[in-house]
Amino acid sequence: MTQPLLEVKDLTIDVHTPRGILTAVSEISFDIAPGETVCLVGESGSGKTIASKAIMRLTDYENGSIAGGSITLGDTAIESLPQSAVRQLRGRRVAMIFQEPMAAFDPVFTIGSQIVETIQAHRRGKKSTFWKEGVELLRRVGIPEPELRMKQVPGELSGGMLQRAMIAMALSGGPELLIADEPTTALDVTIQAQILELLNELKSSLNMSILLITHDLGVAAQMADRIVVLYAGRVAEQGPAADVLGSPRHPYTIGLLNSIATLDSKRGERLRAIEGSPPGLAEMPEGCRFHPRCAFATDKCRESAPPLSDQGNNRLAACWHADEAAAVVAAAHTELTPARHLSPVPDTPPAAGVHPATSLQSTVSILEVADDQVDVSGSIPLLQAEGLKKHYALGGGRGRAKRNLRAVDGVSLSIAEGETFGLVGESGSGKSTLGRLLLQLEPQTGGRVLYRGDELSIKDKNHWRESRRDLQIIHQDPYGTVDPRWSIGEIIAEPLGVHTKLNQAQRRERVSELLEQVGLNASWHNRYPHEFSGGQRQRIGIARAIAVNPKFILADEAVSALDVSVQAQIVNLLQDLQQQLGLTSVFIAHGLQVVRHISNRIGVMYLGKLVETAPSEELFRRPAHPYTRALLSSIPGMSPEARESISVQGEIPSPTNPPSGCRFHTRCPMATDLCRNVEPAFAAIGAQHEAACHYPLQ
Amino acid sequence: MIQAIGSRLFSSLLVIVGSLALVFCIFYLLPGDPVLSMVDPTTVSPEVVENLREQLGLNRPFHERLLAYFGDMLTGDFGRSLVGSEPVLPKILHQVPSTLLLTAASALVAIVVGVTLGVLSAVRKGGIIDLLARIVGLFGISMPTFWSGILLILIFSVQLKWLPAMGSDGFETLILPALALGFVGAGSIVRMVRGSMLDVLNEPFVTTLRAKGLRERLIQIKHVLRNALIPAVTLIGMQIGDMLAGTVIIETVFSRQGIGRILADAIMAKDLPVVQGIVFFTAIVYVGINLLVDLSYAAIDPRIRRKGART
Amino acid sequence: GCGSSSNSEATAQAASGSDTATASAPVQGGDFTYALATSPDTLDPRRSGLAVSVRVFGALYDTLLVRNADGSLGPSLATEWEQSDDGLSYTLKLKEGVKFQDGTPFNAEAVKYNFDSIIDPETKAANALALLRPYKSSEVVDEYTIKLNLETASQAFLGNLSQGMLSIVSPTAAKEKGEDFGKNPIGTGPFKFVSWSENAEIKLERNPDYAWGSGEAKNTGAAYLDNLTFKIVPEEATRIGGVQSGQVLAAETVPPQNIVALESDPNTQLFKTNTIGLPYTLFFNLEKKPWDELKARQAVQLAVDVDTIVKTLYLGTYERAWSSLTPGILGYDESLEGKISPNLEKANALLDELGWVKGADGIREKDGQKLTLHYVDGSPNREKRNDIAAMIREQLKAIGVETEVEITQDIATVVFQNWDYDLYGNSQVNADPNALSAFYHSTKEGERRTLNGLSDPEVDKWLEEAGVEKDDAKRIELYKKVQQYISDQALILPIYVFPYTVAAAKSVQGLAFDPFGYPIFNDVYLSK
Amino acid sequence: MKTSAGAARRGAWRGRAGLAQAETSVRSGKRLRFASSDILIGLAGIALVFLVLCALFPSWIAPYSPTEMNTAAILQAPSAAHLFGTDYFGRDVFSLIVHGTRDSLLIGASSVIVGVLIGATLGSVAGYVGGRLDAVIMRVMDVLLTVPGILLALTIAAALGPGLRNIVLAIAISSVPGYARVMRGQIMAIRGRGYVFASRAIGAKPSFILTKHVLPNSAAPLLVMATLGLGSSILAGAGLSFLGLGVLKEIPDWGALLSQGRGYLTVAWWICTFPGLAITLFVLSINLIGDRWRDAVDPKRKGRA
Ligand SMILES: Nc1ncnc2c1ncn2[C@@H]1O[C@H](COP(=O)(O)OP(=O)(O)OP(=O)(O)O)[C@@H](O)[C@H]1O
Ligand SMILES: Nc1ncnc2c1ncn2[C@@H]1O[C@H](COP(=O)(O)OP(=O)(O)OP(=O)(O)O)[C@@H](O)[C@H]1O
Ligand SMILES: [Mg+2]
Ligand SMILES: [Mg+2]
Repeated sequence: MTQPLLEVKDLTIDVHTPRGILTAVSEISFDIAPGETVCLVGESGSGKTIASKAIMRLTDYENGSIAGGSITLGDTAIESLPQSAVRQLRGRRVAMIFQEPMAAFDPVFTIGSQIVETIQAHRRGKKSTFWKEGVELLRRVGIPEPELRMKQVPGELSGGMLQRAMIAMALSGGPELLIADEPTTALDVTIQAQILELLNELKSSLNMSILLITHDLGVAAQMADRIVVLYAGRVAEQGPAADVLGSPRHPYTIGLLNSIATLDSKRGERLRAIEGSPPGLAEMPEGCRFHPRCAFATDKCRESAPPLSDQGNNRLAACWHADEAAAVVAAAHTELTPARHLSPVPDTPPAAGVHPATSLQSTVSILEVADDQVDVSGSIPLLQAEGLKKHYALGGGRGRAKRNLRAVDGVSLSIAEGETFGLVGESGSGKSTLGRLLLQLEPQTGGRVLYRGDELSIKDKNHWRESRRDLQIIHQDPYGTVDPRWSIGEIIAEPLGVHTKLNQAQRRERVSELLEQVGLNASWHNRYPHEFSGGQRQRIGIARAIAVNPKFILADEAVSALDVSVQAQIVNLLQDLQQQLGLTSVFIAHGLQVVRHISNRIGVMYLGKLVETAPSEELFRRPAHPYTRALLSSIPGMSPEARESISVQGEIPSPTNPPSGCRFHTRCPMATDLCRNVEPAFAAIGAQHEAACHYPLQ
Repeated sequence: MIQAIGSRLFSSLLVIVGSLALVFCIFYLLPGDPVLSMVDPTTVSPEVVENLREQLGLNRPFHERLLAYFGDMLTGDFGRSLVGSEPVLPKILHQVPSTLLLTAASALVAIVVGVTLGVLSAVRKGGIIDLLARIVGLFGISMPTFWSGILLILIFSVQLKWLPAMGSDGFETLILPALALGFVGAGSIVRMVRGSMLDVLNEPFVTTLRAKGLRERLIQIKHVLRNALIPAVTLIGMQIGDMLAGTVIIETVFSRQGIGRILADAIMAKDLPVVQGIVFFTAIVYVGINLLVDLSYAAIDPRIRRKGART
Repeated sequence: GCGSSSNSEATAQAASGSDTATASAPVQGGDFTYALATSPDTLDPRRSGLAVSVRVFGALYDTLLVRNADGSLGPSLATEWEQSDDGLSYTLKLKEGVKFQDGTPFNAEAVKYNFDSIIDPETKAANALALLRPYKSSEVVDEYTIKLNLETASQAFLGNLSQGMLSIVSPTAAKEKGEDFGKNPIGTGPFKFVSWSENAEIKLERNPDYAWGSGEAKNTGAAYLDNLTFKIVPEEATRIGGVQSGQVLAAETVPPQNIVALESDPNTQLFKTNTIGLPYTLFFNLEKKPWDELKARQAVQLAVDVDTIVKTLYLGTYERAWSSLTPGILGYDESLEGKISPNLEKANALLDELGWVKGADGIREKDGQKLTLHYVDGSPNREKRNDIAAMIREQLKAIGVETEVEITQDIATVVFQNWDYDLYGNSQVNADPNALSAFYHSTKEGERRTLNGLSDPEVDKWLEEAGVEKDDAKRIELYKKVQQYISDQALILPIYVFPYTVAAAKSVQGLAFDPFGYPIFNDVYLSK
Repeated sequence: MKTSAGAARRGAWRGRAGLAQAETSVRSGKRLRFASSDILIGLAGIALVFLVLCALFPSWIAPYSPTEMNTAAILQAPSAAHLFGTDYFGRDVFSLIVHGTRDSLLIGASSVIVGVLIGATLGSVAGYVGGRLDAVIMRVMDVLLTVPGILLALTIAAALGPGLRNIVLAIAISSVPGYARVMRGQIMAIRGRGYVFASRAIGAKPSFILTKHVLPNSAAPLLVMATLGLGSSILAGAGLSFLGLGVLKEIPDWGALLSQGRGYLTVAWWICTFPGLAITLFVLSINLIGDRWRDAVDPKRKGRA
């Protein structure tokens, strides 16, 4: 092996908190060769960010300190350099880009001045030359009209554009190493695909090394040469990407891979989630930190921490039972098609009797799903939308002309009883608005909503209030949607108070029942939301939604804010509940795989319009609308061939001024004059398959 | 844009008219009348008093007086003082510069001291400097101004003989009162600036700036302070308003000219025209301060400046 | 005379000032700054209601007569005067060659204009009008002779012509400026008006033409000072601090505690002049029960230890008052001095007699009513008058009287409109004992009540007689009767005689005061 | 007047607050902990407890009667017999201060309570109902802000007669616009919170949402502001005393003591210095504790000193 560019050895980082000194990262080691992409993966809180910040000693500013180990860049020992010397490296030899591009720029300075100031920090020269350099950099990362963008402030650019600008700024010092901390997590899949492509292109043209941090194994699969898996501040496993993903040796890696719904996992099948949630810094378990969640755990695991040991083939893993785990995977793989890129693998050791409960659960995890096709024709649909429109008046302030933002612009839709309808589309396409309109949580501008054939309207107060009993919602944000001052018992009982006449004791009983139903301890009803993790809070939200036995549930990005392993748990829970309670639901998500996994039928939205609906499998197998196809090909981790089939450029236009004709024509590689001028009808192109395209793909 | 300015002017006007009407009503409802405080009641006979009332138009009914007042005002006539019988407008205008000067100087003290201490204390959070700066700030907001004013006089005028104790002519006479008054505002500003500096220091973009290799000082002053000033500007505006009101006491202590003192005297003498004149003036200053605050937002924060142009 | 009054202590300090004065001859030139505690309301004497204005009038204007230190009247703009036999008119000879600062000649027309305008309602004259009463009209006998006609005879009238509020203003300027004359005053005095910036300072400059001094000041010609500036400094500490730091050369109304301290300060000198007129007096409201009863009032009279109050609060710098008049005024009754001494036993006995019985809380009650005394005082704490109230409240507790002290800005309403008080304090600077009339003579329906609300025909008769009596001895007799009556009836509690105090830098020479306590600036010069 | 700019500002910052919330609880410790800041809070607490004791049981603490005028011992410097010396009546300054605590705290507390009640009600109505009513209420608040507080105080005192009650009212009324503004902003922010939306989606009635969700969650910042208001009310009271608007009570409050004693600063510094220190001590402690409280309530600032 060549001399690595960066070598991190036994790095331990302490953070100083009001509650004392905690160790956020313990003895992690990895290295990056020139021109190599290394991915740091792991769930939230596993120490990815802090480890990457330590490389530039940025932890010093955030109550962190390097308590042990070494960081060597080329032949500079960074861990012992004085800050002034580290500053010379920052931005020049090592640059960094961040997750939320909007938050990573100073909001009050122009993009240009922020780029110029970066160059000025390391080079002497005329400001005007630097400015020109900045323009070139913006052009280099694919920003249209760079001269104009230089003069704009961050608030005037879209997220994707800002991330490009951030990359441009990072490139300005000509760094050898680019650290990218979840650079695409906040972006849409289509934009994510563009950014990842850009990074790959830059890496090969500039021979940069990249340390990419992500929790998305799909991204890692697509980008990484090597992968380092972190769990609770320790390295669980590392090795070449294909090997780690293809034949994981650490039970945690296996669990992660199982947790994600992939394109070819069986629809409706339970995801094999890792039970429990990652430990907090203050409550690290003894021994192997993964043991409480590990099916392979033995007393040895509970007592002593496994060292990161050589597993051959350039691979390292920290597990006493790596061989057993690998064997299980290998056994499973032989039964599966090798073409799979990311594949779920069994997580249960063959040795029976270790965890009877877990293994039992896993083996019966395939639910008896009714036939894919829910019959829509015969009976009255549960919920129907007819030509729904929602226009928000913008800039209605003094002295400025009012404009309409067409959030939803003529959507007709019907959802049959028992059906799960998935809704996908880029951010801003109007999914949430449509959801709110279906539930009549706000008045529509046009069209109407029918519930069991009756018109439902927010204006008819009494009927509306009664209807809340049947129509419920699970919110995206598990933190913001529970009142922090209410105990969870009160939170869950809130709908009971509104819709039932239960007395105190009955309510209490019902709450206990619900808590158990969503997998929480029934005795916790007196606790407050802040005592719960995100996943647990989402369970509380679910319990509240099902408290009065609704007929219909809207789940708006109900799992998007959660960690992969927890996400899998919640998806499972939702599926279980749907089965048990016979719920009809609309499931909004931006993770296409999850939607596919859970829905019978999927609708694709673009700029306020439904562009395609089809049964799940059908949609994924034969997407008819170019936009659908583009979305599908943007999914990271897809084989490269699939990805290249269609890729959309640019970003979603403003809904205040949607393009004429087919709204997608501005980004559609197949657009014709017809598309530009005539809006295509939303027409059936197969059984239960409709699309709004002049040239539907077959 | 023009429409925006127009409606803003309109609402300001509304506030000014509202305050004048309020003052008028309060005075109307007050027991007693100014005439009694204009003469020595032990020696002056009731007819004289009646006569004075007649002369001053105090006998007319409420609506007539109100209409007459606003009518006169439209023509630029603010009436005459009941006590000295001189025209109100020149009387007030004569005093305004001194009060404005004091307010401005105090604001300067408050902003310079407050922002400096706030920044120091935020960037040295947890250290001795932080502690000292905060305590200094707290003392600012916990000492009555007349007390700190007298202390300043005793120390700097009587003992050290460095600065004059009174008067409103020249720069030297401005120093002590501006210190006494500005110190109070500084106290609040320290807290605000410190708090919002700390908030901004927690913002992710600060990490970006560090990752770019910028000097810490540059980050703190150019980026963090500028962002931290955005919420602080409102408070500073309000503080300036409070300082304007605080001149009532400080002008008395330091025996300065100014509308604060006139106001106090005029209220005691129930000299309505003068009080109204002053309220009119303070209302304009408040409106002006609000305007300044908004302008400084725009100066600090381009997001506001460009809002009109954005989609 | 040199103006330092015959009143005891003032001389001590002031004299030390004049010692140096004799040592060096007056120096021409210099700027004198004099800090006033409050601001004049207007510089038009006809319309002013404040004593502080009069301090400035002295420099700007002259009066027709002056009051000498011994209480007699002396010539000023009027050189001779004569009363008609019926007492209904006076004929005054006026000084010739006097010019107003705007060049207008001073003559009988000018005097006539002045007095007529005071009684003209248009002028809105207040205190001046009260002083001029019972003036009816004037006749210009010749250029320098004027005859003043009165409605009724008045012995006080002539004396009032020496009061600053009846200073003579320039008719030309007064007519021309109208309401604005108060801000552009023109008189015949030794100083000319320069500017007035409100609440800050009033600037005067030397009137070089001045040559008609009354003799009140030794220097009858133009003033030694080039400029005279009055600064308005309401805050005590600042005012005194101003003298100590040298920012002003003199400051009036020195608080007692500072007098004590300044007396030992080598860099300052202290002037003190007791004023004459009515001392600071607390008046019982005779219309309020139970204070309409003599015994109740006497009980209070016996319970209040004025000596202690005055000594404690004024630290020996103020004299206590004994009578309804101050010493030094015509007719003052010395026999009242020391007549009353605190006697709690007797006071308690008196209240017992009236049937007021002490309750559990130590407060007396009768018929379910508590014995309360509603004590009203103005704000701010001028001359520590609020503190007097506090001490009296404490002292009256001992005889079971509960004192409710009300301190209010709005004396005009509470006292003079609603008459809602049991005890209220007032004082007046005046040179003539006739001042008693305004306080103790009964009033008719529609007229303003007096503070006591006294209505005793006997007192009325004495006051009326004394008002027109030409024989001073008889007048004295009558006023003594009135004073004794007031004391015996326990109508009032006289508290202190107000000394006008001024702290000045050592360089200030020749500063003197008239019997009213108003400063005389014409002799002032600044030693190098 | 400033609403448009204000809204923009708030909007710009709000986006991030949610994200920050989850993390800050752990993330914002201190690099260099300065323990004395905690000692300071402790001292402030002790001081407050002591002052409250003084207010409740003054005669237990004060060695002399506050009204007793020992005219034989006036203007005595601090000594063992008179810890803080005596005033010009011969009263014991320490006992005066101890006994004056009750009224001082009362002025502070009652004016804050009145101000908060009125301000919070107006602010809530304005914020919750919005629209025209909001505009009207806020314009009226602007008018109140524009009319100088002293004018209000003087006129209230003049109209209602002097007395503690009116001083309190005067201070309370001039503090109303501040409270109203904060409450309005708070209500408008809370109204947009997820849990309010969630409650609405459940079908809860607006009145229920207002009383159970919006008001309780809006209250915290107002309460913190009110604590800080305690101190400024006492200062305002002192200012009114200075202007001669105070009340002459048997037992003066600190502001009155300070203002009465200020003329003696050069000859008997103790008369007004100690009441001044008492005010400073109280305001200082209340602010220290209020700040700490605010940090505790404000999720953005949790764990920060
Ligand atoms: N400055 C700090 N003070 C206290 N704790 C911290 C600090 N920085 C990080 N931590 C804690 O250290 C742990 C690791 O944090 P880190 O941000 O590195 O996680 P991450 O893997 O990047 O997670 P995410 O996916 O959420 O970004 C977390 O538990 C975090 O709360
Ligand atoms: N209350 C509102 N007022 C004005 N505009 C709104 C409002 N709610 C949504 N919009 C706008 O309507 C459009 C659609 O928003 P919506 O939230 O429905 O999109 P979405 O598909 O759910 O996006 P995301 O994936 O980001 O949640 C967006 O441009 C959004 O800015
Ligand atoms: Mg992270
Ligand atoms: Mg959405």
